[in-house]
Order: sequence, then structure tokens, then C-alpha cells
Amino acid sequence: MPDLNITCEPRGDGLTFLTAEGFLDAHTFEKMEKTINALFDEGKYKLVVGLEKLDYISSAGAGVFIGAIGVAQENNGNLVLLNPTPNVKEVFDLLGLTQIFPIVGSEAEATAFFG
Amino acid sequence: MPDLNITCEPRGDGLTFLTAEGFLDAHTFEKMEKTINALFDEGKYKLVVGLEKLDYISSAGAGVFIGAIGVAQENNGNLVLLNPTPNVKEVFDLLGLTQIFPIVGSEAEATAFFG
Amino acid sequence: MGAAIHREICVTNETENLHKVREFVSAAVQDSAVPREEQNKVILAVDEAVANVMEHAYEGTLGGSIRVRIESDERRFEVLIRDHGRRFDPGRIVDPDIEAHVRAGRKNGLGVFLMRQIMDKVDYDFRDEAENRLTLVKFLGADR
Amino acid sequence: MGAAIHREICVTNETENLHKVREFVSAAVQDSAVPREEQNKVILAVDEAVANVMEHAYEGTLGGSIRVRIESDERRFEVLIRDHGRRFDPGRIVDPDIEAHVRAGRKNGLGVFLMRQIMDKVDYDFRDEAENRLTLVKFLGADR
Ligand SMILES: Nc1ncnc2c1ncn2[C@@H]1O[C@H](COP(=O)(O)OP(=O)(O)O)[C@@H](O)[C@H]1O
Ligand SMILES: Nc1ncnc2c1ncn2[C@@H]1O[C@H](COP(=O)(O)OP(=O)(O)O)[C@@H](O)[C@H]1O
Repeated sequence: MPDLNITCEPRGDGLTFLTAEGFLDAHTFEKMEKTINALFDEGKYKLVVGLEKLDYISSAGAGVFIGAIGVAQENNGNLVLLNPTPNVKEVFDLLGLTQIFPIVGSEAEATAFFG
Repeated sequence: MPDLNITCEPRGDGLTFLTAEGFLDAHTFEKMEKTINALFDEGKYKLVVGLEKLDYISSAGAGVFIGAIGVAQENNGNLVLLNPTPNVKEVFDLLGLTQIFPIVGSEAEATAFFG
Repeated sequence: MGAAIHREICVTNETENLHKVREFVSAAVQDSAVPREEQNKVILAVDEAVANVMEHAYEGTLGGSIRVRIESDERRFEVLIRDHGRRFDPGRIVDPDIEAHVRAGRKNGLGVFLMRQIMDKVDYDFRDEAENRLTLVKFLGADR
Repeated sequence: MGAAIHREICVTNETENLHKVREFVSAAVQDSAVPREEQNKVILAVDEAVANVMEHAYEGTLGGSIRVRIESDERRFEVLIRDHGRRFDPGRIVDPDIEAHVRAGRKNGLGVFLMRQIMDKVDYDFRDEAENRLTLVKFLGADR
């Protein structure tokens, strides 16, 4: 069944790289929410979410990032989106989120963002 | 089974009065969350939550109010707590929330708060 | 492409069925006159509507039925979504202030907004005291 | 009041069982030497710990077992919570900044903090590669 796969890699420099692969919808968003919350609970607030393999996102999926970015920022971190596919980017556009979320095109850019 | 009962009364002056009766815990918090979200979705952001009949609250229950107050305030509203029982008030104290939430002792005070 | 389409799918209200609905709509938009660059958005609008029924209409009980019917010709792509859950008129939902949403960390409340952004019509009707009917229409060709 | 207490209850991980756990703890604190004004807090700490197991340890599957054992005498009120879900050491959880929580609208992540605020000891142990053991202790009398 089409689903969501998440990988999660904390790095030495304090950043955590996540990747989301598959479908982030009203069925799977809790998986992403729990992953991010567990990182927050451990004090990891600098997150880079790789979206190059995410085929689909709906408002429930975008909502996870909407809920998380403020928490990250309030704790000296941020939530950076890396390489969204055109389909996913379009949903962020429709919701007016492309002005709000830092969106970068490479891991190096993401690292530089947290500089 | 001990559960949560919620009543909800929109008033002419733009305020909505809610009451919570019973137990607001990890089992019942979603009921409260959905009720508040449905009010928000209809543009009702001035909420007064009567807690005089709430016997118990845990962090999951307090979390609903923590998540909601910012949404209310961002939309020119607020979330006012009315008459919490000592047990419930103590949990807010433990969490450091008594400085953050407006807490009033009567409906008149709640109305005056939104003045 | 662009021929008349009449299709229907029925699913129950478990969110794991959302992908079936998306595949159903995806096949239909591809056979329709909906322009390529609009197809994903139409799939999204239907997904949002059906997700709402799954999450809200049956108030926690599973096995509730949802029918999605698609009618399309060169002038419109029309989706009728029917359920027997609680009455709900999306017309009552106020458009969200997205920046306030983000500042407040609010995670939900965007589905109806997206539907309205994408589709030309979002009509609700309650039929025979027993059926919620939500109609989403995208006008095509000269009617756009 | 204050006599030695040894009691155990076993529930499965549906959150609707939380009230049973609270009633079990409530009866025990009342029979114990825990001062009246501390009793509700102790009930809360156990509720938070058990709610965490229910919500997180069994990763969505139901029917997972949770055992709650209470041992108390004039010196301490001790609660042992055992489950067979995934390994989890609350020691990894950082204390939250409540004002940041509120500003960001973050709804969760307060349970471990409350447990630590209320109890004198929150100890985690993973036994025999198969059992999570969380011990909560409140010291009483001269040991406070
Ligand atoms: N089909 C439905 N049946 C009952 N209530 C609904 C339905 N669709 C939406 N709602 C209500 O309207 C609210 C707003 O819906 P929406 O904008 O899609 O956001 P979300 O579903 O993410 O909360 C929902 O939270 C719910 O209270
Ligand atoms: N028993 C447990 N098993 C597995 N993970 C747990 C357990 N208890 C807590 N956690 C993890 O620790 C996080 C913080 O727990 P807590 O402070 O109680 O907040 P909350 O449960 O409200 O998120 C949880 O979100 C979860 O990721």
C-alpha cells in the first residue's frame, strides 16, 4: 500500500536531516508528526526535511510542518524544506507557505542556512 | 464510564461559552480539541471555558488549551478559563500556565475581560 | 481525452482508503479535458473533501460509506461526494489567515480553503434528511 | 492509613483504561501515608506515565499489556510500571520551555516534565531484553 517512509539522521553539527518518501496525507501525517515531536522532545530543533522523494502532500501533511516550524523557531532552531517536487511545491504555493518556510535546493545550502 | 461532557453556547456579543464536565485526559482530549477547532473554523475566537465541573485534567488536556490560546489570540480572540477546581488549578500551576492563561471567577468577569 | 466520463467508486471511511480515491480521480482526470497542469490540484481537492468525511463525518465510527462520482465532458469536471454521516456545510467555514495559522502553530483547518482555491464551485446539499452531498466543479474550455 | 501496601493492576493500552488506573492509584494513596495535598499529584504522575505507554510504547497496536504495581510504607510511595512495548528512556527527554510551548501552540511533550516535577525519583530500566520498567517514587515522612 502506498505509504510514507521517513528516515532520520542526526548530524554532528546539531542539524538533523529527515527524508520523507511517498505520500504525506490524512492517513500518514501522524507518523511524520510523531517523528518530529520525538526530535523536539530530545532538544533537536534544527531540522532539514528532504522532500525530493515525496510524491504527494495534502493539507494534513502541510499542517505537520506548519505546526512544527514555530516550535523549532521558538527553540532557536528552524525547519528547512529541501528539494520539494513540483507537485508538493505547488501545494505549498496554494497555501501561501512558500514565503514562510525556508526552502533550499541542496544539503550544503541547508547547512549554510543554519550557518 | 467516566468521560468528558462539553457544552457550547455562542452568545450574541461574539463570545462563546463552553463548559467541560468530567475528565480531560489522554482519552478525552480530542473531543475538546475538535470542539474548539470547529469554533475556530467558524471564526469564533473569543472563548470562555467553564471548568467548575471538571474533576481532572492531565497534560494532554492542558495541551489542548496550550495549542488553542495562540490561535485565538492571533485572530483577535482569547481563551479564558472560568472557575477551575483546585485540582485542575494545581495542574496549571505545576505546568507554569497560571501566568499565561486568563483565569476568571465569574461570567461577568469573563465578559468584562473581552470588554 | 475529453470524452464524456461517468464513473463511481465507493469506499469506507478509513483514511487508508484515501490513496484508492486519489488513484480513481487520477485515472479520470487523465481521461478528461482537465489540463495537465491542473490535474494534481483536482486530485488534491477531492482528497481534501473525502479526508474530511473520513475524519469528521462519522465521528469516530469506522465502516461509514463514502461514494465519489465523477461526471465530466468538455465543459466541466464534476465530482459528487456522498456520505451518511453528520450534516456539515463547508459554507460555514471561514477562510483561514495562513500567517496566523503558522504563528500559532495550528495544524488543521486548511482543507476547505484548498478545495475552494482549486475548484470553481463547492456546493453542499443535504438530501432527504439522510445524505450529505458535496459537489465540486472545475469548469473547462470556454467556460473557464 | 500508612500501613504497608502491595497492590497490582494490569490493563491493556487503550486510553479508556486510564480512569481505572487512576481509581486504583487513588484508592492506594488514600490508604497510604501520602499527605492529602499530594495525593492528586501522585495520581497525575502515574496517569502521565501510563498514558505515555498507551500512546507511544505499542506504536498503534492495541491489546498491549501494562502492569502497575504499588508498594508503599511510611517512608515511600513507589509505583512500578511495566510494559513490553518499545524501549524508551524518559531520561532522554529535555525539560520543556513552557512559554515557548505556548507561543508555538505545541500541545504535547509535557508528561515527562510533570512526572519529574511531582515525583522524587523517575527511574527507567530495560530488563531481560523484553520489559520496560519505569519506577516512580515519592518519599514520605522523615525521608522527604
Ligand atoms: N464532512 C465533514 N463532516 C463534518 N464536519 C466537517 C466535515 N468537513 C469538515 N468538517 C469540519 O470543518 C472543519 C474544517 O475543515 P477543514 O478546513 O478541511 O480542516 P481540517 O479537516 O484540517 O480541520 C473540520 O475541522 C471539521 O470540524
Ligand atoms: N512509554 C513510552 N514509550 C515510547 N516513547 C515514549 C514513551 N513515553 C514518552 N515517549 C516519547 O517521549 C515523548 C515525550 O513524552 P511526554 O513528555 O510525556 O509528552 P507527550 O506524551 O505528551 O508527547 C513522547 O512524545 C514520545 O515520543
